[in-house]
Amino acid sequence: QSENTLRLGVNLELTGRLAWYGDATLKGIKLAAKEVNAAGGIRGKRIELVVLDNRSENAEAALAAIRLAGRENVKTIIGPSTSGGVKASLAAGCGVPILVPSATADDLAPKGGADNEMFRICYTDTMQGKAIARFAVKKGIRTAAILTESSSDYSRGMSQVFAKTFKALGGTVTAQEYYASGETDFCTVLTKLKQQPFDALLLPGYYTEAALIIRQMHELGIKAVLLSGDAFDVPALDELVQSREYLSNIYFTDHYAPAGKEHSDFARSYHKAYGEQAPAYAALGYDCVKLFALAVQKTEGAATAEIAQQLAYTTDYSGVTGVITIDENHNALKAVHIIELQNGKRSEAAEIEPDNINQFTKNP
Amino acid sequence: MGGWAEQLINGLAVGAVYALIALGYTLVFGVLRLFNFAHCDVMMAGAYIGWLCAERLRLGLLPAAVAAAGVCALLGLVVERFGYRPLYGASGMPLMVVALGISLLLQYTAMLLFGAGARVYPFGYTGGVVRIGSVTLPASKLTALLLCVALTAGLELVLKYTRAGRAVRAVADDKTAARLCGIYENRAVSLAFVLGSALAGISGVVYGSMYLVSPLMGLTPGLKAFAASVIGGIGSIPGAVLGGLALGLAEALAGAAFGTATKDMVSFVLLIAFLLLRPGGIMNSKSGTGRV
Amino acid sequence: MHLLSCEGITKRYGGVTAVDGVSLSVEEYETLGIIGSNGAGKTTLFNILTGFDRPDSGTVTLRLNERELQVQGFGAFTFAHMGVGRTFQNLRLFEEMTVYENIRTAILSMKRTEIAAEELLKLLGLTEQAEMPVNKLPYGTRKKAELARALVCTCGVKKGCRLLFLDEPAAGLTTAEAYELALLLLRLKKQYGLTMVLIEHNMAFLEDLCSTLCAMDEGKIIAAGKPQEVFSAAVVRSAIFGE
Amino acid sequence: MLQETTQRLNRCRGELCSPTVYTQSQVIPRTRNARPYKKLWRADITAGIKDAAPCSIFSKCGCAMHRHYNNKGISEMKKIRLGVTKYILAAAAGLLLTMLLNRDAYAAAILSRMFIAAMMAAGLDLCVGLARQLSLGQAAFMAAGAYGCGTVALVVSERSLPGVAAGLTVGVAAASVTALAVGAVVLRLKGDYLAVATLGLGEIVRVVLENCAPLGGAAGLYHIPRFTTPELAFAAALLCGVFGLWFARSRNGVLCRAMGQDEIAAASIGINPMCMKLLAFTLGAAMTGLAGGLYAGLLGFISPKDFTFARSVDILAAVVIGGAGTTIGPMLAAMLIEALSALLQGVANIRMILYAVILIVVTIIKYTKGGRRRAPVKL
Amino acid sequence: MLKVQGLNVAYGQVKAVREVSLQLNRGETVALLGVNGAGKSTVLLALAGILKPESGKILYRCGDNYSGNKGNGIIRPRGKPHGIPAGQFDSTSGQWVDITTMGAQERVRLGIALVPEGRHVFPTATVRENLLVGAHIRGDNEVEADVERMYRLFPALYEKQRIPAMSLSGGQQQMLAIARALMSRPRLLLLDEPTMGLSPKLCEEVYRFIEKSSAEGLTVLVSGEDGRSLRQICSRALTVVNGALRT
Ligand SMILES: Nc1ncnc2c1ncn2[C@@H]1O[C@H](COP(=O)(O)OP(=O)(O)OP(=O)(O)O)[C@@H](O)[C@H]1O
Ligand SMILES: Nc1ncnc2c1ncn2[C@@H]1O[C@H](COP(=O)(O)OP(=O)(O)OP(=O)(O)O)[C@@H](O)[C@H]1O
Ligand SMILES: [Mg+2]
Ligand SMILES: [Mg+2]
Repeated sequence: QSENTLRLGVNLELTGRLAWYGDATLKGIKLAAKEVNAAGGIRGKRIELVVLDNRSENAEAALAAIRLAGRENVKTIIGPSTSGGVKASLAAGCGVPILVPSATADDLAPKGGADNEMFRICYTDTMQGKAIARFAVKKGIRTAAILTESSSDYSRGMSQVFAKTFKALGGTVTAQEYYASGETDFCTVLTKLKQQPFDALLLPGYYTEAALIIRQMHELGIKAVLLSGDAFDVPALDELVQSREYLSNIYFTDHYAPAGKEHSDFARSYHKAYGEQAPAYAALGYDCVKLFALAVQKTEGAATAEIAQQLAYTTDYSGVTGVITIDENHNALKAVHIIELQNGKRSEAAEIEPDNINQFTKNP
Repeated sequence: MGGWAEQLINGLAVGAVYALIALGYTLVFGVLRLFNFAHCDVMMAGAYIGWLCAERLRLGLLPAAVAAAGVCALLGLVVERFGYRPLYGASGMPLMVVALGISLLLQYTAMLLFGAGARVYPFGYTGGVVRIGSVTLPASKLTALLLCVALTAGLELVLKYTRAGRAVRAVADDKTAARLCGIYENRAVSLAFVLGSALAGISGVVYGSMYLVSPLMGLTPGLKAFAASVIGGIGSIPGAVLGGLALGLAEALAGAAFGTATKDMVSFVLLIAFLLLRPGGIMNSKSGTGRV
Repeated sequence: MHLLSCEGITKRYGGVTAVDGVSLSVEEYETLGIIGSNGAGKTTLFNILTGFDRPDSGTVTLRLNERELQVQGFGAFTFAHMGVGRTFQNLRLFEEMTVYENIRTAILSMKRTEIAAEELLKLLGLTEQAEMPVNKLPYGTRKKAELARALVCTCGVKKGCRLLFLDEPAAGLTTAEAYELALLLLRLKKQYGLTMVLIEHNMAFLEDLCSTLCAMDEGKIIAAGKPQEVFSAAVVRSAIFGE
Repeated sequence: MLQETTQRLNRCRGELCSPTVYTQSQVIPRTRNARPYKKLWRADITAGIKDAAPCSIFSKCGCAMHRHYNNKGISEMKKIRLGVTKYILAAAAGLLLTMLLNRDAYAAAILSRMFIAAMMAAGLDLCVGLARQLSLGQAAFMAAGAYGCGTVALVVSERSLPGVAAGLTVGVAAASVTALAVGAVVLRLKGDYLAVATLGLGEIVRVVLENCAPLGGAAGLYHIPRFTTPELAFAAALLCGVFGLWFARSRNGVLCRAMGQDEIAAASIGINPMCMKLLAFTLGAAMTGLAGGLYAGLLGFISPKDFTFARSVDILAAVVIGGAGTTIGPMLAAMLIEALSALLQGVANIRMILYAVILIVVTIIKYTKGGRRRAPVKL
Repeated sequence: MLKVQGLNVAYGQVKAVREVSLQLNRGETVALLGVNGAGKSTVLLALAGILKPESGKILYRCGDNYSGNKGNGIIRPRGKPHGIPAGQFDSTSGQWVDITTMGAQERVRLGIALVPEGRHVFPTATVRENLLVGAHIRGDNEVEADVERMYRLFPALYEKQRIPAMSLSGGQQQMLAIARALMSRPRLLLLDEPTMGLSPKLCEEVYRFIEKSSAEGLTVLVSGEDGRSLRQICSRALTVVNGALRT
């Protein structure tokens, strides 16, 4: 029986603080697997998902990765969806390709280089940090304040890159403040920030805290453009902020734009399957499975080493989340989309091609 | 600098929330000598009950709070009866472990029932913003402050000057002697739990309406309130309130002065400083100390 | 030559002055009894003399190896190593250990492994209860166990002062038992050259045992001297016997 | 009988209590006259104590003493000692068998984690079970060990034996030094207050680590060479277990236990309570630090999130369920809990609920069986 | 007033009290003597309902309420005691009630109060609060008057009324324990070594108080060392030897 199936490991945050991200990704993964299997599988083999929960804890993520590779004999592992978990899983060194749907930290893999096990299909913090900084400058923002979640790798990484790029492009960072995860009252920080005027506030953080910060900002009468990263693409954010008028002047980077061509099919089938709009995380999970299927398709016997090789060769794969090219460090070169929120409505404000991100002189 | 006045008021307002939660902590600790780690999860349950009332039943804040208080009181009763009561004979540690177990149980049951994501009370539920001079303050925080003062006074009166209150304290001191005075010690303990849990329910609604509701929402305020109750003088009702306010103030001022990265540390540094320099807390409560 | 002396000891608790400028000294080999009404400050004084409490003012001097040593700031455990053993008014035993283990622990702590715990138990008539957990023993036996443990400190020192402080040793004992205890204390004293200080409310007991008596009231020493003299002093009669 | 006693007493009085002269004053001045019985005392001391007085509690025969000590140890300890060999043999046999049977990476990781948990339980048991100093900040010592070891391992960056040894040594040292520094301050507190203070300390250490850039901040340390094998973890756990048992029997261990039961009584027999507390606290932290080092070597990646209050709670739960003060019990319980957590992986959504229920039920059953439902009346 | 038949009490395996039978009449003061470890405290604890006897029967007849020096009638206890027919509070009922299985709380409501060995005051409550807790079962409005009465009896307590009981000296705590028991206006007072740790002066006062109250109808069972003074105030003495009463 096992000859007729391809075991695909899934190592996601299904409970705990980051459960929403894991859940969304899993939905995309399941959808993709169903589609592949419905289409007759890959060379006649069906994808069999082996899903493990890592409780949003690093150590559990590592253990899950070890279990998937060492005991469940999966061909490839998808996840975890956040950087800490991925780092832990990679550190466990389990010898199976790990497809990373949404972890954006720059230095995920232990060594970098071509022989690491990590294959990332999303952009990195550097890219989105640069992109949002360039976008801000383009919009005429001169001064920015930064509010970072102190215990989040992601938040810190993005803040750093943003600050550097923004300064290089001629902007000034007027204040840098921190908050802790799980905190609920941000009046102290916000009151402090209020003392220095700024045009925009960079808030790279998870949606729970972000929603509260947005609410409290408005309650304190801070009116500034809000910039953020892909963690904002969570429908729950809109819900938690409660008020449409608070959901204005917000720009954040995202993995795909709702209007994209490729993904309209996906959006439709996702809506059919789950009765809701597909968030980017689901799309990323979906792409992971599709990429895996493609790689296996190209191999002879679906050995893990071969799959890894084929994954590394990926060029110009046009997935739901855009055109993916895996570079020599196994990172994806991808366009960064900037989404605008006005009165609770999302629209694409800009799309920045990977080539443009690193070129400081050229306009996006 | 105008910022300081604002920070001061912010601090007090946050402190009021801590104080509200700390009250229940202190009450139960006074009776059982147990740090009821499940307290903040009962609060979480209260927040969810309030949310259900507000979101699903479209009830006002007051009925929601009353419902939450009622359900939490019941929950507290059940927890006490089946979780803690079998262990009164044993030392403190098994009790503490059971408390932690109950805390986990409540958290993850909520996660199963309501999902891991956060929920929010309907917009405008707690009535907009209040302006005091140049300072803007959400009305809910003002409510918390007032509620806190009222509940403290009420609770203090009940414990000090009513027969049942004295019985509760007597049981806290010496169970056998309390029996010899005709006090049904199980009833007294249950009473303390019911009161404490009802308080937790109310604070859950206040907290939830002010911020968010989620299964793990109790963790951070729980630890802070816990620190507050120790800083104020564990076992002392006014102490819990003073401790909460002091903690809120200290956090706000330290955050404003030294950068917000230190804010979290402040509460614990304050906690340890108090323990070492004045173990009785602000109120210098004597519970647990004795003579040679 | 006095073994222990204190000078102007004062201890306040809030508004209460528990001990008020007490000076006294204890001669080597003497047995000093302290009497006083309830709340007179006897236990507080004891606590200060044995290092469990710090006085607000005043000094405690111990003669150790022919040298005078001011000890009022020392930790209680150093007193034990200097040969000061004590018992407590509200018994303080290692509740989860047996009688034997209580004594054994003291021996280990004092590093006097040549003391035979059995002999000590036999001396106090505790042999039968040796293996009983102390929390299951009746009050009197527990008192004896505590005495035995204190004796390890006192008799155990090689170069020390052999001071034994007993806080109400006869409370809760019947008359016969109290006599038994007095006898035992005398024997111990003879055998090991003990110096004893004891608080008691049982006057007959004190009369039999003490060479000196000291009466306290409201934190002050109101009379001191031979038992008969103290008993017959007018201040004592009114303050303690209520006549 | 009363008559007889009184007569004896009077006889003794006659012999012993000779009069002295007093004047009535606050200071009692002494006449410096030689007392008639002084010589007698002296003689008594020299003759009676040093030599074979009939009722002497001093026995000259040292070896008899030692034999005695060995025959009649502290009774609680007797129980443990009886079990030691048995337990260790059983544990060793069982584990070797497991290792032989299960050689895949996952089993190895789970086994290592079980041993690491066991070590931490043994460490906390010294502190909580023996010295009765409730610590809720054990995760901080684990963090100290892990970060200490991790940093060194990163520098050495080899899986060589000396590198690993150096890493673990530094980890243990870091944990011990942390415990010593912290303990000197917080161990002045008693009971619940200590628990609160250690809880606070645990949180402080975590926040400091999160904001400490050289140690990786919130991102943590990664690329640590992964040196921990089940064998190594087993050896370390065995070491901790044996050490724990040995310590509990040693002089200091006995004194620690006594101090835990009653600090004031302990001080009255010459035990320095602070010293004993620090000793137990530091030794416990050292074991936890070793476990932390192995943990770093197992995962190759550590971050402040691994050392939260929840971790401290897990260890405490193991100690309580296993029976505080027995060393072996907590170790076994910790291993069971760890194994259980792995077994429940399959039911992700109700895993924690099951875990919590098991925790509650087991604790209640353990501490109420044998009719201990009610407080034993102590009046 | 009280009949005990063949009482056996054990702590686990240890049989502390064996086949004790005794009878107390209203208004008498009986001493319970015995060497230490004889089982006096155990008997008293069993009578007060803290310890459950293994076998044997305890019968109790509510006489008139002891009413101190005021001469008031019955005080109905607050709270509904389990398992006591309402009529049995009446002085007129005069029936024997089997209280063997009753808890301590119900027995207090029936008028049996124990001053336990080793004080057991409520350490964090003030002296006054201790006294008020002692009157927990009472629903009448003479509690304040009784508090005053206790202060008159033990003036030392009056001075310390606002101080937490834990900072009282040993003897003061003993006074407080006795006073607290009296606050429930018992008809039968069980005293376990009440004079332990009391100075001779206070001993005398306590004894005189016992004498006076028993003259007013209080029944007292007091354990203790058999000093002359105890024998003087007691109408008879029972001696416990090795857990059994010596006849
Ligand atoms: N920790 C404390 N806090 C407040 N007051 C105290 C404290 N310790 C002692 N006191 C007070 O000091 C006084 C002396 O107490 P102490 O225990 O020394 O009396 P005592 O002579 O031993 O009496 P007794 O014979 O009753 O034991 C008492 O009035 C007591 O209330
Ligand atoms: N908690 C207990 N567990 C086991 N045995 C006990 C317990 N308490 C008392 N005993 C035993 O019961 C017997 C009677 O004890 P009890 O305390 O009634 O004596 P007592 O007459 O009051 O003595 P004392 O004068 O010392 O107070 C003793 O032999 C004692 O060993
Ligand atoms: Mg005293
Ligand atoms: Mg007794």
